[in-house]
Parts: sequence; structure tokens; C-alpha cells
Amino acid sequence: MGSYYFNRFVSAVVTIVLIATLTFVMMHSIPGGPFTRERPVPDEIIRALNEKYNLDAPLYVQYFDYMKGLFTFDLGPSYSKIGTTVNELLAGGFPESAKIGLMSTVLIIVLGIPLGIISALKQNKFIDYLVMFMATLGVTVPSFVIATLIIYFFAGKLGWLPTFGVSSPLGYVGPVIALTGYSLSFVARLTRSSMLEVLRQDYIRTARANGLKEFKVIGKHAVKNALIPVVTYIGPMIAAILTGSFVVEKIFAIPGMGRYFVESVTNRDYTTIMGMTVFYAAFYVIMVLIVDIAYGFIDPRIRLGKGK
Amino acid sequence: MKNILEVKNLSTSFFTHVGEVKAVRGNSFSMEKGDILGIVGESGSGKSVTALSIMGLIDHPGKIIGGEVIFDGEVISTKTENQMSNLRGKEISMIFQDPMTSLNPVFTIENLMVEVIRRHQKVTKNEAREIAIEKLRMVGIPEPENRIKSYPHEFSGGMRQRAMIATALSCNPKLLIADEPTTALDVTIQAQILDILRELSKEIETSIIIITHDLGVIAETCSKLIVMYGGMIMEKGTVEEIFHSPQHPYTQGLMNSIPKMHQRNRGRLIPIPGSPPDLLNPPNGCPFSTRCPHVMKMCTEEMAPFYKLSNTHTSACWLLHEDAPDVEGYKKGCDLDGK
Amino acid sequence: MRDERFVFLDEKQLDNEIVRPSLTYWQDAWRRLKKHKLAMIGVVIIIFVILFGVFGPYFTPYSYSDQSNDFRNLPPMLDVFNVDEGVNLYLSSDYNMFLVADNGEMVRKLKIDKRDVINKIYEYSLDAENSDEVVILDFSYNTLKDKQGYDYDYTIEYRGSVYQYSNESKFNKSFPFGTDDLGRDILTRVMYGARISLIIAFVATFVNLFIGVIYGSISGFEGGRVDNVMMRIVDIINSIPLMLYVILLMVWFRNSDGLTNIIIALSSVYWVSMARLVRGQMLSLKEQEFVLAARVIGVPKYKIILRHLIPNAIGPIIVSMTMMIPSAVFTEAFLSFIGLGVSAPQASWGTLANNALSGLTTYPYQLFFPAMAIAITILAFNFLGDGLRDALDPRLRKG
Amino acid sequence: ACGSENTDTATEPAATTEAPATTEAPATTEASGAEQVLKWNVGADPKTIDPVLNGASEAGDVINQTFEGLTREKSGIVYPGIAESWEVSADGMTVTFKLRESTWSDGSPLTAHDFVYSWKRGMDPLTASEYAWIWEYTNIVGAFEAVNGESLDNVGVKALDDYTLEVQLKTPTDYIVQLLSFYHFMPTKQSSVEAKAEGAWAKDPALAVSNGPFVLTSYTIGEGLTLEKNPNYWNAENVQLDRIDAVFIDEESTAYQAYQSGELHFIPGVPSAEIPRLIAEDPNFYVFPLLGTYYYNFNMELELWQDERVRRAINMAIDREQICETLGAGQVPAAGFVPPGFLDHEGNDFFEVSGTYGLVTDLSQLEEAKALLAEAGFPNGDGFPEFTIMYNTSEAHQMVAEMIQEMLKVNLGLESSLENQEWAVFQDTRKVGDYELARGGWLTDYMDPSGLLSIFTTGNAYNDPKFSNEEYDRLLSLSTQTGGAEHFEALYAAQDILMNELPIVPVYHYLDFMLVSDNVVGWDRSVLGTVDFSGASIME
Amino acid sequence: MENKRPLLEVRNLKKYFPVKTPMFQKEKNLLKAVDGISFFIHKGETFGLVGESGCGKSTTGRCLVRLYEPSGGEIIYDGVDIAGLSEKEMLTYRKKIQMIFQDPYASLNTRMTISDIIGEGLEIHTDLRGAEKKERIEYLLTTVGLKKEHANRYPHEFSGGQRQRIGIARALAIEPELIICDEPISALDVSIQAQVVNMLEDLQKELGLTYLFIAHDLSMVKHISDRIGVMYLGNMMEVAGSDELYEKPLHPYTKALLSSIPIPDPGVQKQSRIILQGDVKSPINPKEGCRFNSRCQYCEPICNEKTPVLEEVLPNHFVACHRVREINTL
Ligand SMILES: Nc1ncnc2c1ncn2[C@@H]1O[C@H](COP(=O)(O)OP(=O)(O)OP(=O)(O)O)[C@@H](O)[C@H]1O
Ligand SMILES: Nc1ncnc2c1ncn2[C@@H]1O[C@H](COP(=O)(O)OP(=O)(O)OP(=O)(O)O)[C@@H](O)[C@H]1O
Ligand SMILES: [Mg+2]
Ligand SMILES: [Mg+2]
Repeated sequence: MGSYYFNRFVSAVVTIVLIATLTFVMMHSIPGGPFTRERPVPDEIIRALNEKYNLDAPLYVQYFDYMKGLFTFDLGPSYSKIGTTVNELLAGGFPESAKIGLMSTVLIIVLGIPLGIISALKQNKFIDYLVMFMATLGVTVPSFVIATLIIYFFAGKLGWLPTFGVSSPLGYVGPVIALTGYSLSFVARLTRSSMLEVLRQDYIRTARANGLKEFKVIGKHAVKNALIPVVTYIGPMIAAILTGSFVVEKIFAIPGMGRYFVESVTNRDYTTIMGMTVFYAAFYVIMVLIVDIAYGFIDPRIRLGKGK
Repeated sequence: MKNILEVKNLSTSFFTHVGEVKAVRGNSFSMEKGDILGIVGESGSGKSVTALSIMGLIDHPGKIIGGEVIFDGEVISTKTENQMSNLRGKEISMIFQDPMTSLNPVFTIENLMVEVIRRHQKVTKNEAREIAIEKLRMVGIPEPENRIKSYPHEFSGGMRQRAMIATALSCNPKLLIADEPTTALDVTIQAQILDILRELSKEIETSIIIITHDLGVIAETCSKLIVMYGGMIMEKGTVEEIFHSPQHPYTQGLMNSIPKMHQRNRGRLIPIPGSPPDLLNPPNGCPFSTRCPHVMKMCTEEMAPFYKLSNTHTSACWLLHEDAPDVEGYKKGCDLDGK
Repeated sequence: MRDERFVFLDEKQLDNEIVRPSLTYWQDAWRRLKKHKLAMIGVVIIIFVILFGVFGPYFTPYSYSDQSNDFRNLPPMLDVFNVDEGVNLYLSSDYNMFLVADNGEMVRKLKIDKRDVINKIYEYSLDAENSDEVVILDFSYNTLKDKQGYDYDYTIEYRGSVYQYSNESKFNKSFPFGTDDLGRDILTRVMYGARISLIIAFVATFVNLFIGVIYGSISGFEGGRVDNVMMRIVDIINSIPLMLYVILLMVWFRNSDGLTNIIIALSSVYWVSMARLVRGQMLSLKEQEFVLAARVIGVPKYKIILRHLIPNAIGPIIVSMTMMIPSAVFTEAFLSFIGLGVSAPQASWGTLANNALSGLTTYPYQLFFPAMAIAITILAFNFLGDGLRDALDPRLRKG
Repeated sequence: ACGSENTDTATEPAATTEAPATTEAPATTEASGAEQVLKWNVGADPKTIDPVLNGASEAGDVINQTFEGLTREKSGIVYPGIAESWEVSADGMTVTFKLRESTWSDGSPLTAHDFVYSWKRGMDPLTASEYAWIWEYTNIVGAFEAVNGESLDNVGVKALDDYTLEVQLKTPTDYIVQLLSFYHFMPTKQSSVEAKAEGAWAKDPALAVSNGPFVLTSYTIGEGLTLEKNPNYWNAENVQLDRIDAVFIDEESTAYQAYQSGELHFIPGVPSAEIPRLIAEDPNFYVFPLLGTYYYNFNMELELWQDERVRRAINMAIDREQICETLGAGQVPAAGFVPPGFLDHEGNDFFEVSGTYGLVTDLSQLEEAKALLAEAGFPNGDGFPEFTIMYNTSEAHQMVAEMIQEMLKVNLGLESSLENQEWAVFQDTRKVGDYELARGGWLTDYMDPSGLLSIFTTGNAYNDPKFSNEEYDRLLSLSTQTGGAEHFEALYAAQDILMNELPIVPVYHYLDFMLVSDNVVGWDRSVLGTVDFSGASIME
Repeated sequence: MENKRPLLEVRNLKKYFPVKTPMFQKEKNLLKAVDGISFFIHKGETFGLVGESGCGKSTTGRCLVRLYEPSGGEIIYDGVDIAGLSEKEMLTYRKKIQMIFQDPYASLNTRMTISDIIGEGLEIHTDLRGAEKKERIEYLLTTVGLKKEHANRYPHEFSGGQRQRIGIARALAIEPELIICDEPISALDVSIQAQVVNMLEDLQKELGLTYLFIAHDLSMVKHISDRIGVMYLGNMMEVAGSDELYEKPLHPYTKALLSSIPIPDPGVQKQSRIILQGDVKSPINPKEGCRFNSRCQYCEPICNEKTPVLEEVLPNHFVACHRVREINTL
């Protein structure tokens, strides 16, 4: 078991290095550079800039330098926020994104799973249709529309929420809802179908035959078994949600890191692109690993099954 | 002695996409305290559904469409889910057909058992644990103090089956329904379990229903027997009566089709030709009429009533009617059962 | 009396096999699907949407690129001032006045004769030639602080009568879904958009099927090291910034057709979650006995995957496929926005919705119709998907 | 000033000159005694707010509040800043600034040496200031050479004493005093700058020593910043605001909603769909001309565009009135390259004097255009190959491109397709000339028409059409060496050439707009578009 | 019989599964499902394999058809060791060795028609196509007692017994010589069991088939087999002719097994049943010594030290027990 996780760890590191490498190559193959400006920046200055950021070195040298930095957790200076390092950008942006992400995750879990369960219990009843209809809308209506509508109605028309920012606790409401829509719907659907599967299992009947209360039968015996696919989905989802959403952060003017994923590419901010990619990749890989570990807690059989 | 269980005219159907599956069709039987009742029959003949109907555990799309179940003098078929759940596990317990899938894989045996015990008895967690360990010891699990912490998958099939039996017995039920408790097990373990069941009925007068299609198990364990086919009871009686003078062609076919161990040169087995009826569309009359070697015109038109062969032995076959042609071994012209 | 019916029957007389109609797997599924009401509604909607996209454009007088610059940003429902027989005046939110026929057809935009910006009074001439007939708009009320108790925004004066409220609502007959900021008919654009978005929906489906499903199947079926490597590749594709990749594609495939580019882009990245899902299914399916049976016979791996495994995982595949269609539709819009995709003025539902977003509060209908089209289609796909899953689930096939 | 170009926001600058900014600060407004706080949306989070390093307009707006140069320009009028007075030598080659005795926000004295330090820092290639190219246009002796790597010692900037700064010019430069009010030329304090490298000091309230009306007291990346009144500012008694709470919202609809619900006083842009209504209804909506032009480039290296008649026909077949009306923000249709707003030696608007070069901004010349095209061998567009109209990703650019495409099709029968590219890619593509007809836009950085016209000189890095005309080059080089009449004659002549050769399709002149709550008064703005809150106050 | 070369000879077959190993354990944990068993089957014979659940019967069967790669030992089929053949080389033997699976529900793909299921093997191993193939499929269906009309139906439309016939038809389609029947009747009910067993016997007579018949229902195994092997925890404990085994079991485990068979006759007085005490040992890293020692009433120190080998105690009767001679009167 130890060697299994050790192996997983090694392959995770290799994966991250590969991701970094590919991103590096792609980043340098697209037109434009960090100092592409509409104004012709004098050659001498471009030279100075390139020298400053080590961009005049051969690519492989830059690559190895970067990798060196990566292994010492030094992601380099940001090109688009002068005087700020990518580490600082992450340190500033991640907590904000993560706060919203965490609230969304909690919401997704405490709403999505029960909704899926209710829907499964009431299969083909009105409430099931209602939940599934909402879930379909939830995956269909993109977050930017939800966000814009929230701002228009709840901040603008009704004045219940602040329009932007998260300086007051109410400020989190809008972003969290906008961020939640899709995944909440997905989780509800996933839970529903997996619950339907579990409810057909013999051990549910056993629990009933032993006289357990319906609440316990569903809440304890069924749910834990139905969790595997949901956890499989939620794991990578957390990585994505906690690292922020470009759209939601832009619309609600939140100082999170989600925007850097797009902006750094637009600005050809090489170090930030790399930093964000590697950070996300690491997060993602860790989540995938956590999911695997969680499997063992949810379903003791899976721990065994990992022989090879 | 008073009947612990009485089933009257029980009918259960499943309403599927394709139509109504009439799984149990108007069956009646009763059993006394301390009885071990066997139910045999073709696969799909409604044995499990009968058991589940007694327990009130028929799931959507199934439904009990008629009849009543009287347990310990009380009609339980009309009880609410809540009332039933107070009864289940405490008064009536059930052991399911497949030990591999019937134990929740994600909880330890301890967790599963303690939960059930505390559901029905006012005891502390520790006391419940003690009870659980004791029951496990009783069903022959070695070192129950340690093994109780295991997950179901860490038990072998036989141990799982025993754990399920221990759970079912944890509240000393008056009635235990064992649905094919040994089919998945090999003979050595099967023998152990049957021993446990026999002891139970002897020592604490637990009434037991054993559902199986293994006639050997019936012969060794049960006192009474019900033979089912196509959702209906074909024949009822004591084990001796049915094994020694079966009065229904299906029972006879069943008896013939098993190999005789003590015969040295193996002859051919004598199977029942054909295949079981489709309960979606059961044949008119007797469900066995499509495979019966003695089928009569009557059989295809109307189901036979129960003929009384002795106080304990009844059979639903037209061959027992006085007008029926003679067939060797059948006691023609019996009285009808009941009125 | 002896009952006549107590006679033995000849075995021949009862061919006991109850002959049920023999249906193939797909016939059976289809039969079940037909009974699934929602699924049938879904099918009908999808067919309707396809017809809408394919034949709809033949029934409108406009093309997707036709601009009627006079008729910009007109809503589908016009609140008009009926000031005279055949004289209905519609005031747009950017203070253009339109003459609307009684049947709701747009006649023309009125010329503004005079703009008194200070007092907020505009004069429009009703007739291009004859500038005597004027309509006077006074919208100073609208700019009053706190409105000072007026509950109307402006007044219209025509032939001496003053109107404070629009007195009639008319469906815009010329542009049933309204027009966009360039005066293009939204109905027509939604019809053309259906073509692209439906293609995207189908491409996404095919990509998921032919790459995601097959990749995941191989990974799950082979297991072990192959699986590990294949899944790490999935991780890599999942983690590389999409935008970077899209820009790269945009540069590489600059000269090829936009739709082709989108197909390339979707084909290369869109299948990973499907692959992950299918792999999970395969891990459990491959140990099933019917697969072992096939291996014993010597069935080659590819056939085992295609004939045995995939059909048995089709339920979850279908469900997630329908869930993924909307994200494909919006991914297409994102790609087009960055510059990889069908070029303007062609528009898909996704781009129509995207473009309408900035005017959402002013011209909500511009978002409403494409968004509705997407939602209805996705709903239909979901209905169908649910139905198909049920219809193909062997556990529901009983008796 | 180029910052506004590379945003991919949906809005386009609009244009009317109708709403002049309020310049007088009513001195009697702060009677209420309540704290005066301005809530302001800066726009995108600035890359830096170090005046020397900055190259973007959003940051320029912030810097203009925290720093002050030798002069301060509001609505085109140059006011003394740190310089009390200045003197231009008779030959126009030396400008001597007399500095007032003022201090930095930390109380230390601000001297002419600080300017010398700061300017040389800007020129030094090692500083790598993006805006260093501006030194070319200052015509300061040795400045642009220094930018290109030569010694900083030869630069013609000297502190004669603590409060006298002498600037030597290569040629007389009329606009120099006004130009020096620009943020790049504001002083920075050496000890601060060196405390935290790469301009990081400027965002650090502990280090951000400045000399303007306000000082930075907090900065959160991606969220906003706070400015407080600088008690050490020389003109502090006239600064009314106690604090400015600035936020970075780059989503215009969000900022607009926030403005509507009273969370913001001052926003630099609004969703384009709102503009027509705001122009008509809202007196608080301000529209200013921006000194720049929106145009399309013909790729002159292509066979396709060799015939001048074709280019002219295309120019004539585009209904600029229609485009401006559709954009709806009152942009000025462009029939030339130089926008309104430049005054020539006689005090006339360059735009008015130069006229329209036979181009009209509507479709009244359509017949002529058709005739020209037919003459060139393509009657009704027959036989003319399909070409691509390229623009960078943005909804507004797309709208213009779609209109142009439709106009060329309907009016001339020319078939074209549209292509959009991501901004950085687009720049590269355009630069290497890999296009047929591509969008362009240019805003001047100093108050002279040459700020626009010079980009079409041969070999200019921004000469995207690859236009090359000897006479044009000669006239522009002449203009840099002359002043007054000679200078402007040369520029008029140059624009004549440009508009006859037509390597471009001018579309409209840019506009700048802002929405300002009516209880904010006394704010101002420079001609180049930098806002100024030094005199602003909040009225209850 | 003795001098004839057996059709299949298994020598010292081993199959180990790697299982989870604790972090700091040097040695890898191995589950020794089959740990060195040997037996042979003659042509036309039926060899029964019985034993406790989990003792490695199915694993043995699956190794023979190379569903599992054996970890060691030889599988000599018709003189060729097929244990080490590559997938490709194995293809010719696939034609000769077929398998019938335990679960008639799980072993048929519910999404294929019967003719597809049966035809799949024909496509791979024969040139029959189109009408010829169809004819052949119909012939096979009638051979196993189904009807031609069933060809286009789907597995779910059949009862368990019928499904098992389909599985048999699938195995027969490619005309194998040896069929490994892995508990082909356990899931069926009694009357259907008899149908299938009869059919297997008929086919054997007609086609000269050889069977390896795995089951835990001793009465059926005894009925159908010529010789029987008894397995316990991966080891072969006893091999003998079926009647001989039944009448004269020599190994303590076999004795316990036989005594446990319930007799379907309430009148018959049960003989003294040997109830096994103790627990089945773990098949993971089993120690040297007799595998049955934990439950054996005759266990002596030697049984814990040395693994007994299978020896021919009586003619054609092999037993692996140190004390076989002591506990039986031989
Ligand atoms: N959930 C269900 N939906 C539809 N039909 C069902 C369902 N459960 C049982 N049936 C049908 O009811 C009939 C009786 O089933 P039951 O499980 O009682 O058989 P059984 O006698 O227990 O057979 P076995 O020996 O195979 O366990 C069968 O025909 C079966 O197909
Ligand atoms: N793929 C596998 N991986 C790990 N262990 C396995 C695997 N297959 C079988 N085993 C183990 O090998 C042992 C023998 O299993 P096998 O299936 O051969 O038993 P069996 O004799 O066929 O039992 P049954 O009568 O229950 O079918 C068991 O302990 C089982 O857990
Ligand atoms: Mg059953
Ligand atoms: Mg097995």
C-alpha cells in the first residue's frame, strides 16, 4: 500500500513536470511575447527587459532555469504585475478564490447530494421531475448569465446584495451561486442515478428487513454506497472550483486567482501562465489522489482491489 | 398449538413495463410455533416473493394485491411501514438468498449488528456489542471479539452467511425466514448452518421458514414442506408425506430429477421436460400443465383446488379428483381441503 | 356425472412455448423508448429544431447577415402608441421612433427633426417628404430626479393630443424575435445558429463516442501500466491551459475552415472526461463473465471492446453525453470569441448568447431567444438521454 | 495612452464634444464637514503605478492623483505644478523650470535633482520602462540616444540648483511644457524606488512616497486601492477630498450596476448598449474626444490593393455616418486621419482646416465609387477576389467589421470574409503583414498631429499598411525640425498625401466617456484622457 | 487406459495473485490460489473437481484456458505445453479447449442475439459465413435442445436452463475436444440441472468430448464424472474414480465433505456427520505443511512441517496425506 502511494506520488510528479514542459513549449510557440506592445518599444529596452527576465537565454536554458525554480517553489516574477512574484499573486489570489470555492463546494455537497437523493427516492414523481428539470437548466445556463442576472436583480433592482467585491459577507452570495450552478446540477444528477442503482441493492433490503428506520436506511446505508461516483466527480471539481473561475471573478470583481488563468495568457505573462498551470495541475493531481484515498474510506473493498 | 403465522390468499404482482408479473397467486398456509417449514420450487416460482410479502418488503414496482398475513394473532399485512419496521428484525427476521450482496459492504459487522440491536433493544453500545459477539459465537464464528471488527468482504462466504444469521437472531425473533441460506455455500459449511437452525427451533422454539430448491436440505432440516410452482402452492404436507408419497406431478418430477448418490452405476437423470411458465402470461389453469406428463383438458382450463390427503397433507392436482383417470400412485377422490 | 374435461391431452396438443414476438435488442429498446413519454417529447423537439435550422431559413425574407440599419435593437413585442388609424408609434430605448402598421409590421424609422438635448424634447417627422406631420417627444420626465411623482417616463404629442402611456402591444411582425444591434433578424440568426450549434452538439457527441469512449475503453480494459500512462495523458490534457492551446491551433490552422478548426479543437480536448468515465465502467465490466467467455473463444481485443464492453456501458455514456452537450455549445462560443471558429457574421447560439450578454439589461430578448433555443434543445437531449438510458438498461427488461 | 487600445472590452470610445468637464471647484462645498470620500472605478488592475515604469492609461489615472510633474494639464490648459514658472529661451532650445519649495509626502524636500534622477531612470534602458520611447518626442538632447544605450551623462537635463531645472532641446518643441505634465515625467524618490525593486515600492503603502494631492494608503491586487489626502502636497488646502476608494472592476456592466446602486461615484466606461440612452437622458454621462482614429489598413504590399482607384472606391463605399450611429456613442466619422482637437499655429483646429479630402462620411459618393471600381476593371465587384477583413477579438470591432463587410457587399459587390484573432496574435500578424484588410487604431501621446501622422513614415514600426512615400517621409522629418507655421504646413501637406494615397480606411475618431455621479464636482481631465481629482469634491 | 497418453496433463500448476502488501514488508504478499496441483484427463473422460468454495477450482479452470497466466507448472495438451504459449499461438488451442461458465446470466452478453453469440466463435475459427453460418448456428441450437426460431432472440428472453444451453452451444460451435465446465449447473434449479447434465452426457457420447467438471455439489459431480479430484486451499488432496471416492474416501477432508452431503430422503438415518472444526487458513503466503491441518482431527506435528505430496495409495487412487495409511485401514 505504501509503495502504491509512493508510485502514485512519483507518477504525479512526472505528470506535473510533463504538464509544465508542454505548457512551456506551447507558450513559447504562440505569437506575441510578454513585451509585445502596440507601441514600438525601443530595441534597447526590449533587450534590457529580455535580459532582466532571462528571456534572451536559449529556450532550453530558460526551461531548466524555470524547472529549477519550480522545484524550489519559486515561480518567478510576474510580467504583468511588475514587482510582484507569481508566488505573491498566488498567495494573494488563491485565498480569495478558495474561500468562494470552498463555500460553493459546501453548497454543492449539502444541496446537490440531498437533492439527488430526494429525486431518486421519488423517482418519476413530480419532485423528481422538478429537480431534474432544474438540474438541466443548471447545466445549460452558463455561469456568466447567472452572474449577470444576479447582479442585475439582486444587486441592482432589489439592492439586497452588493454589486461587486467580497468586502461584506453578503458579497459572497452572488459569486457562490454563479459558481455553483453547473456542478450542483451535475452532482444532483450523478447522485440520483447512483442512488437509483444502490436502492436496488440487496443490502438495502437487508437493512429494512432488520427493522431500521427509513431515514437510517437511506441516510446511512444507501448514501455511503452511492458516494463513489459522486466523489470521483467532486474531487477534480474541487481543484477547478477552488482555483477560481475567470468569468465569476471578472464579473463580480473579485481579487481571486481565477482570472490569471486567462489574463496571463492574454498578456503572455509567461511566468504567471506557468505558475497557474503548475499550481492547478498540482492541486488537481492531489485531488485525484485524495479521491483514491477517500475511496478506501468510503468503500473498504477498494483498498484491497488496488493490488496491481 | 397456536399458529404463529397464517398466510391467507396472498397475491403479489410486479407491475413492469411489459405488464403485470403475477409472482404469487392466492397462496395460503400456516405454521406453528417451533415448526421448520420448507418451501421448495422451481426458480422463479415465487418463493422469495412470498417471503418478502410476509416481511412487507415488496419494493416498487411490486405490490401485494390481495390476501392477508397474520403473525402471532395480529394482521400485519395492513400495518404501516413504521409499524412494520418495529416488528422486523425483532419479531420476524430474514436471512437473504445471497450473502455476498446482502451485507452492506461499507460497514463493519460490528457496526451493522450493533445498529440492529440498539434499534430494538434499549441497551448501551457496549452491551449491544456484547450481544453481537455472543450471537456470532453462537453461529460458530471463531474469535468473535476480533472478527466483529471486520468488513463483510473480509469474511468468507460461509462466514458472511453466518454473520447474517447472527444478525437475524440478535433479537431472538419468533419467526426466522431463511431464503436459500446455503445455496452459495459448500457442503461442509452448509451442514454447520443447518445444525444451527435445527438447534434454534429446538431450544428457543423459533419458527423457521427455509426456502431452497435443494431437497437434501429440506429432508434433513424441515418438518413441513410447501411445494410451489408458477406462483402457486402445489402441495403441502410433512416432509415425510411429501418425500414418500408425493401427490403432485411436479413434486414427483422434482424428486426424480436428483441423482441418487448411493447408486453405483449411473443411470440417466429424469428431468422435467420443458421450461417454467412465464408469469407475465401464466397459462390458464394449472401452471404446471404445460410440462405435466399427465396433463388433462381440465388442467388447462381451471386451477385445481386443494385435496386433502391427510390432516397435514394437501395437494392441488386434478388427478385427485374423482373423475380423473387413474394414474399409479395417486389417491383419487379425496376430499377438498377446508369447507 | 363424469366431467368431460378429465381426459389426458396429447403432448402435441400443447406446444407450451408461449410465443412472444421476437424483437432485436434495438427494436426492444425502441419499443420501450416509444413508451417513454418524455423521451418522445425530446425526439420531437430535436426533430423540430433540426427542421428549424435546416428549412427555417427558407421561410424568412432575411439572411443571417442582412442588416436593416434602421431597425436596430427592436424587441419582439412592441408597446406602441396608437395615435391614429394605421399610425402606431413605437419608441425604442435609444429614442428612435418607429412607425408600425396595425398588423405589427415595421413601416419605417422616423427622422429626427430636432433634438433639444437640454430640455429633452425631440421632434420626429412622421413622413419623410412631408415634414409637417410631427411627433413631439418629451422625455424630460425620465431624467427628473426621483421622477417627482410622475409615473410615466415621457409623453408623446401628436396632432395636439398628448399620450403618456403606450396603449397597445403588438407582436413585431417583421421581426418576430426582434433584431440585434446591427438590425439583423434574430429569428433568422437563431435558425442559422441552430445549424452550427447542432453540428457542435453532434460533433461533441461523436468526439465523445469515438475518442472518449474508445480511449477510456482501451485504458480500462488494458489496465495496469497502459492504464496508468493513458490516464496520466488525460491528466495532462486536462491541466494544460485551454486558451493557450486554442491560440496555438488558431495560428496553426489559420487558413482552414472555421468549423473544421472547432472540430479539431473539440476532438483534441473534449473527450477526456468521457474517457475517465468510460474507463471506470470498463474496470468493473471487464471482469464480467461474458467478457471472459469471449476471450476464451479467442475474440480479439478490439472486438471485445466494441461488441461486448461498450454496449454494456452505453447507459452512463449516454447520460453524460447529454450532460456534456451544453458545455460544448458554450465552448464553441468561447473558441469563436478567441478567434478559432466560424467567423462573423455567422453565429451560433453560443455566440449569439455571448454577444447579447453586454446588453442583457437593455435588450434582454437578444439573450432570451438563443438561450431558450439552447435550453430547449438540451432539455430535449436530456429527455431523450434519460429515455434511452432506461430503454437500454437490461435490468428494466424483465419477463 | 495606448492602454485603451489593447483591452478587449466591448466598448468603443464615443464622440461628441457636447459635455465639457467641470473645471471650477466650488470652494464652498465641504461645509458639511463629513468625510469626503470618492468611490472610483479605476478599471483593470494596473500592472504598475510607478510613474516611470507605467505605460497604461488606468495606472496613469492613479498616478495623476498621487504624483505631480512640473506642470499639471487640465482640459488642455497647463497649470504650474511643482514648477512655479518656466522660461523658454529665445531660440526655443532651452527651457528652464523654476521649482517651488515643496516636499514629498514623507516631508522630505523635493528638489530638481529628484526630477533629474527620475527622468534619467526613465531613459535608462536598464530600467526597461515601456514608455521610454516617449523621450524621442521630447526632443531633449541626448535623451533618445540614452534610451538606445548611450551615456546618460550626455542628456540635456540639469539641476542648476535645488529648485532650478534646465532642459535642453534639439529642436524647438512647442508642446514640451504640456508634455512634461504627463505621468512618465513625474518625479520619483530615489530612496523609495531603491527600497523595493521593479516598481514594487509604488504599490507598497509603506514605501510609496509621492508628491501629488494624494498618497497611497492601501493596495490589494485585483481588488482596489485607497488614496488619502496628502497633507504635504504643496496645494493641499485646495484638495477637498479626504479619501479616494478605488476599485478595479474591468467588467463594465458590473461597474455600471454598482454606479446605479450608488456604490460608485465615478466609472470610466459603461456597457455599449447603454450609451445611446445615457447620451440622451443622462447629464452625468460625459463624452470627450480622444485624440485618436479608428481605421482599417490596406496591406499595400499585396497585388490586390495596388490600384488606388480600388482603395478609393472602398473608402467611398463605407457609410461612416451609419457606423457611428450604430455604435451609438456619437463618434465622429473620420474622413481624415488627424482627429479634432489639435490647434495649429493660427489657433485653428487642424481637423477643420484639413477638410475631408473629397471623402464624404456617408454614401452620397456611392455612384462615384462604383464608377471607380468599374474603371479599375471590376464593374459591380465582378472579378475582384474575395478578401479577408481582420480584426482583433472584441464585440465592438466585430460590429464594425460586420458593417464594413456588409457595406462592401451591398454597395460595391465585393465579397469578403471576417477573421478575428486574439490581441497578441493579431498584433504579430499585422506587423508581419499577413493580412489583407486589418483594423488599426492610433491615439496620440502628445499634443501634436505628428503624434498620429508619423506612424505612416517608411519603416515606422507601426506602419502596418507598409505605406511608403518619400515626400511624406520628408515632410514629417521636416515637421520635427521646425515649429510654428512651417511645422504645421508640413503636416497639412503630409496628411494630403496620406489621404490621396489612401493606404487606410479611416472610420471614426475615438471618444472617451465616463459616468460621474452628479454630486461629484470639480473633477477634471487632461486632453489625453487622464482624470484629475485634485480639485474634486463631493456635494451632498 | 494407463498406457494411453492423456489428452490433458497438468503438472505442478501454480497460480499466485499479488495482493496488498503492508508498507514495510519486504516480501510481497501472494495469494496462492492454486499451489502446485497435478492431474490428467483422458480423452472422452469426465474429470470432476470438487472442493470448498475459494479453494482454487475456478482458478485452475481459468488457467487451463489461459484466462489467467499460470505462475508456474505445465499444461500439456496433446503433448504440447500450452502454459507458455503467446496469445497468437494460443488461438489454435482456443479452438480445442472451451469453457462453460458458472453463471448463465452473467456469461451471456445481454446486448447480443443468440446467433451473434454463437456465431462469434464461428467467425473466428471457421470460414463459415452467411447462409452456411446460419445453418450451422441452427444445427447447434437443435443439438443443445433449443429451437431454430430462438436464433434471433436475446438472452433475457430465456430461462436459466436455456441460457446455460446457449453457453454450451457457444462452446460447441467451434468443435472443441475438451470443455471445462465451471459449475455449469450450480445456478440452476433441480429440474433444470437434470436437463443440462443429461444433455452434457449425450453430447459427450455423440461427439466424444472430454470434460473437466467443476462443482461443489458432490452428488452431481459423482453422477457425471469418471474420476474426481478433491481440492483444498490450492492443493489437490485426493484423486480417484468417482465410485471409489464415494465409497472409500481416504483423505480426512474428503471424508468430511462426503459426510456433509444432505440426503434428500427424510427417512434415511444420517450417518455420523463429521463437522469440521477450526477455520479455513488464509491462502495468502501459506506456510509449509498440510493445508488442511487447521481443521483436521488427525493433525500431527508432521502435518504442520511438511506439505504432503499426492501419492498413489491404491491403484488409480491418489491421496496427499501424511497419515493416510494410519487413519484408514489399508
Ligand atoms: N422486482 C421485480 N420486478 C419484476 N418481477 C419480479 C421482481 N422480483 C421478482 N419478480 C418475479 O417474480 C417471480 C417470482 O420470483 P421469486 O424471486 O420469488 O422466485 P424464487 O422462487 O425465489 O426463485 P429463485 O429460486 O430463483 O430464488 C419471478 O418470475 C420473478 O421474475
Ligand atoms: N483475480 C484474482 N485476484 C486475486 N485473487 C483471486 C483472483 N481470482 C481468484 N482469487 C482468489 O483465489 C482463490 C481461489 O479462487 P477460485 O475462484 O479459484 O475459487 P473456487 O474454488 O472457484 O471457489 P468457488 O467455489 O466459490 O467458485 C480465492 O481465495 C480467491 O479469492
Ligand atoms: Mg428466491
Ligand atoms: Mg469458482
